[in-house]
Amino acid sequence: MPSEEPIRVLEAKVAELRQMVVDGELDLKEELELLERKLHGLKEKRYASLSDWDRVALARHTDRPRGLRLVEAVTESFYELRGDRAIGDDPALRGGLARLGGHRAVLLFHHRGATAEEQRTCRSGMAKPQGYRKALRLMDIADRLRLPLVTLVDTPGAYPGVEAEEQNIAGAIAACIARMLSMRVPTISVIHGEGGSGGAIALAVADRVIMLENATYSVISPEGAAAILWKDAGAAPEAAGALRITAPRLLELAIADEVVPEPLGGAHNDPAATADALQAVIVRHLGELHVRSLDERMAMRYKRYRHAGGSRSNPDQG
Amino acid sequence: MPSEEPIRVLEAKVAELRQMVVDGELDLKEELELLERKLHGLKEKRYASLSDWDRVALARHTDRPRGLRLVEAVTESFYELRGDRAIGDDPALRGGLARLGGHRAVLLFHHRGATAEEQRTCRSGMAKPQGYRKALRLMDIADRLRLPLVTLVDTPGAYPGVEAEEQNIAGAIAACIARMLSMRVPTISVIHGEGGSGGAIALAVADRVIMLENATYSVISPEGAAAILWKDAGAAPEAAGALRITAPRLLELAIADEVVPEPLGGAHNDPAATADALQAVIVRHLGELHVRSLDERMAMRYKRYRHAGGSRSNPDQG
Amino acid sequence: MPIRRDDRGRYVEVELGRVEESLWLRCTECGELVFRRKLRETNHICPRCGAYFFLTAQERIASLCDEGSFQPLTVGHSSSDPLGFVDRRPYEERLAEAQSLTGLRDAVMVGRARVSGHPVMLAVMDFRFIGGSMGWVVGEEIATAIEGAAEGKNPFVLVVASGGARVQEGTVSLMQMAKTVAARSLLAEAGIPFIAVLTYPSTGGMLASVASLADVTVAEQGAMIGFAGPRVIEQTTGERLPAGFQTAKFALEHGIVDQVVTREALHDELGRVLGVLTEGGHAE
Amino acid sequence: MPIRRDDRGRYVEVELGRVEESLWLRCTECGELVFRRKLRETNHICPRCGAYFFLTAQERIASLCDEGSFQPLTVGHSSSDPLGFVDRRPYEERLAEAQSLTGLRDAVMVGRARVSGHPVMLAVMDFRFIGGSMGWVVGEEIATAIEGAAEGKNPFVLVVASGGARVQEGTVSLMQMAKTVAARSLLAEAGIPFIAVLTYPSTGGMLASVASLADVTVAEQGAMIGFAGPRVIEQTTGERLPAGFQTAKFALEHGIVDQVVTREALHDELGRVLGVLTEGGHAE
Ligand SMILES: [Zn+2]
Ligand SMILES: [Zn+2]
Repeated sequence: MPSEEPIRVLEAKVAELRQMVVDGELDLKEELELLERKLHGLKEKRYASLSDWDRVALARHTDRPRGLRLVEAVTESFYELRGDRAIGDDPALRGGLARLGGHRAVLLFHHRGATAEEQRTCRSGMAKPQGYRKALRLMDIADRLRLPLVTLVDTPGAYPGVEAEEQNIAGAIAACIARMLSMRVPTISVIHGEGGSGGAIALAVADRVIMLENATYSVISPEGAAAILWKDAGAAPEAAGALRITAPRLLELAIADEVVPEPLGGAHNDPAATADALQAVIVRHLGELHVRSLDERMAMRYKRYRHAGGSRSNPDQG
Repeated sequence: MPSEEPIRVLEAKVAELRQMVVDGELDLKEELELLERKLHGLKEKRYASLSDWDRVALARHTDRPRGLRLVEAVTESFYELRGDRAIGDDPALRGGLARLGGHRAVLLFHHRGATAEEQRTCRSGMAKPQGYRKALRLMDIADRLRLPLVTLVDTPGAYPGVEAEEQNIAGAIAACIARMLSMRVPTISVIHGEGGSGGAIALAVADRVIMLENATYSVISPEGAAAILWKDAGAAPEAAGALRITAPRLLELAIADEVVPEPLGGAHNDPAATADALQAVIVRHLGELHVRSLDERMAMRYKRYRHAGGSRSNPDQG
Repeated sequence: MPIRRDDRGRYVEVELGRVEESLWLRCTECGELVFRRKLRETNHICPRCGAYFFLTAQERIASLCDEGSFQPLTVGHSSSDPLGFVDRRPYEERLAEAQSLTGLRDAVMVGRARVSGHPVMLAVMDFRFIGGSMGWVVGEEIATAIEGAAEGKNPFVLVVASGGARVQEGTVSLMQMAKTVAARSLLAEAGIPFIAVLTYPSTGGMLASVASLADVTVAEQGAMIGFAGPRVIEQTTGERLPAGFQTAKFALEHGIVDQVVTREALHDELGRVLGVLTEGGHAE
Repeated sequence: MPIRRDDRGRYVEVELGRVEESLWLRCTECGELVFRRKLRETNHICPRCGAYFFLTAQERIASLCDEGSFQPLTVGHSSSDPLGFVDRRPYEERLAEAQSLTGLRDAVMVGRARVSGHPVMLAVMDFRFIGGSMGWVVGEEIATAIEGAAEGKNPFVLVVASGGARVQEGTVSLMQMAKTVAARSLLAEAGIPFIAVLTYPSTGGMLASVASLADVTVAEQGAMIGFAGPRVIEQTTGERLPAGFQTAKFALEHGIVDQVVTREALHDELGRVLGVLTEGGHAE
């Protein structure tokens, strides 16, 4: 996001100045306050008018809170469960038992990796069939132990590889979608980074779909759409707008139920506040879902996805 | 079974004689009738007093009707389903949709292979994890489509191999046992050859367990028990008796519900009659199970396996 | 409509417009110019080299169903453009063009039919219609067909010819994966069989949803079956694709489909499945 | 009771009788003679090389449970010989010998206990008792413990140390696989957690039944986890076994267990699992 540059420069200058004041070198309090107000104003102006393409950049920001780090911030305790009991364990799609705002839950989340080495083994959050089959196992555990299921979605997409095809990645994703629809416990999906296509929806067919303000959820990356439809890689920003993949747009389309505002400038500017806000929203929705009966929740979920994308008139019904 | 030899010799002689009579070379009708009666008597005497070890040999007899050939004889039509949707397809454990005495059913069976080449690819009926996971998939189909499940068991055991361990063969077998216990449709298992240990019980936890007269069902092969407990490979016949692995013994122990008599000398002497008898017994049990309610069947099955092996007094209850 | 793989695993299309105008089609496998009428007789298999050309929905229905038995469902959704999408051209234009090319409202035809005498509910996709991609209309029509199958107690047969999700409908198209899978649960609840026929191509979001959840899955010889496109795999992973990757045989060997059958055998194959599943006898 | 793998993947046992009489144990890994009392302090880990010696059921209970919290269930089945089995010696003699050696009725101890303050139902197997094999009594006691866990709404913790089925009970021992799995369904119905701890060894019919069906599966370092014994695999298939075959790490890498922990950490690990699963908060 190059347009953040002037803000970053001013921020650095203000920080320098603040240090001078602290160190007692200069009495510049008034000037400092003025500058800080100006900076805040600049930020508000800048971030109030984020383009869809800006949000794509924020969703992919390297410092954005994600994966295990986000899980640790959102939960009081987390016990990881590993393996699909058939092929192996996928570090790109993880999960376990968690306590979250006092609630017990089963958690599933994509993990892109914090270090370069980890990003390689996690394939930047592109999960393999064993990841999705581990997810199926944990969904069974959630239903068996009557624990609500919370998923944190952040993936460029499922892993496209020869072995993944051999092990039927498509079937594993389809099975996850079917299993999420048949869950008997309350289910909440939080799309907080990139919600990339089939790899994302496999974990996002829930009673409530919550998005962080600068998260995206899309059938294809803007770059992919630009290449295929515009035949021009440079059209990615335009594609990002046309595809309506950002949280505010998806709220309008009723694909997201709620958008959680991010700290000024994006979640990476205040990961702790982001985690707190996320936890509060999850807990609120869990509370709302807990008071509903099983039948009511199952019927609502069925109806929601049976009519996903809205209903339309049949102008030429035959 | 070496003690079949004299019978085989006499059989051959009688056949020669019969041919001479047919060809009109000699008028030996009376002598022939006499000999045939003698042969039948010999057989009856021989097979009426089969030892457990004799039955082990019959269960393993190379000409015994098994696998796909048996399925084709028992069913009116069979449509094979393949693959576990994750790793591959196991030719050693097969299954599909079938019609059997007018009943629709899902069928599962071990297949050892008819030719030497097929026996190699089928590992003589020792199934791999993908075989048991295909079985799980077909059990789901049976429940979904309300088709009773019929399994035909004939395996030396699950395949012991490095890859099988890597792919969690133990977990796959455990999952089959659990799934068979949770089936909502009527389930019938027919142990018709060797019922070898975990590889067999994975498909044999049913409402009704039927055994062919000369089939075996055992936690270990007699040879294995001889080696481990007797420290003497020659003790296998003794072990076969001590382990009580034959159909009549398992009927006494209430592990089998019914023993289907075989043609004189074993199933291989009349595969068609064997198949007819098997089909009739399966159809009768299906009929008996169909009139019972779901709850009744589930409760009966639970009780049966919860108390498997009988109840015993607690002489020293504390 | 010849479309075949080249030796790098990519696909070659012959321009539809010109082909439509022509009396002949050029086989991209062997180069033979084949008389159109002849192709219809051979079920759109090249008479020289045996290559499979994909079928239009209408051709597929003619090839699979008992003659004259297909009765379209009067679902009639059309022209769904939930995003008001425009790339180099408005999506509405592309839709209109595809409709005029195919004579279809969208990439699927649904209706009741008989196959070897067995009544079924049928949904047949058409690759000509924006790559057989699944947008709102396709999702809705498949879901409606499934509902009809569950109500009428007829087996549901889905013939897949789809490149995946309809990109021009953005995340709405993604939701159709959930929609069709949700509808599929009605069949399970009612104990109604679901048979999928995977043809060229069965990929992306279509394969990663309802198409992978059938009770019986038959692949047509010549099918392409996979989640990610060969080019995406090569570009993302740098892996070399093995020979026969994502073919019907590959899917069978990896336990992904139950059977592979030739186009000529498909009608009888479905008859066999339906026969063992539905004809007479005692169901529980 | 030192028991370790040699480099061919086989197992070496030191004669139990002599070891019992001795003040010292010889570590089969490093040859060190270790004072018995010292071993108890180190949780039966060789103080020189870190090798794990297996624990008796009593030692395991002392190591895992809050002090003095273990209350045995009064199940009290003993001396089950359903076949009247005799090989070179009567099975009854072997049973009596194992009972006298171990002070146990059979190869499992079941009871209520507390782990890090959490009440649990516990079943702990003992490898000394005919290889920790599962016959009628073991099956019955595990099933009874599970019933108690479901009734009392306590998590069920199963510590596996078993070579598999009890051969001397023939097909009756095979039935215990079905029995324990049947009982396991009660936990699922009641929403009660099931935690399995796999130690040395967790093999054969025990692993192929209830032991593979836990919600959470923790492997102790030094565990052996597998269906078939290494010798059987080599003899049947002619395959060479890879390094580290059937170790806890192998099981973790192949997705078969959730975690691998040291013996020292096991008590706290169970406390963590039980804490996240059961303490306070809202359950549905
Ligand atoms: Zn050609
Ligand atoms: Zn040592």
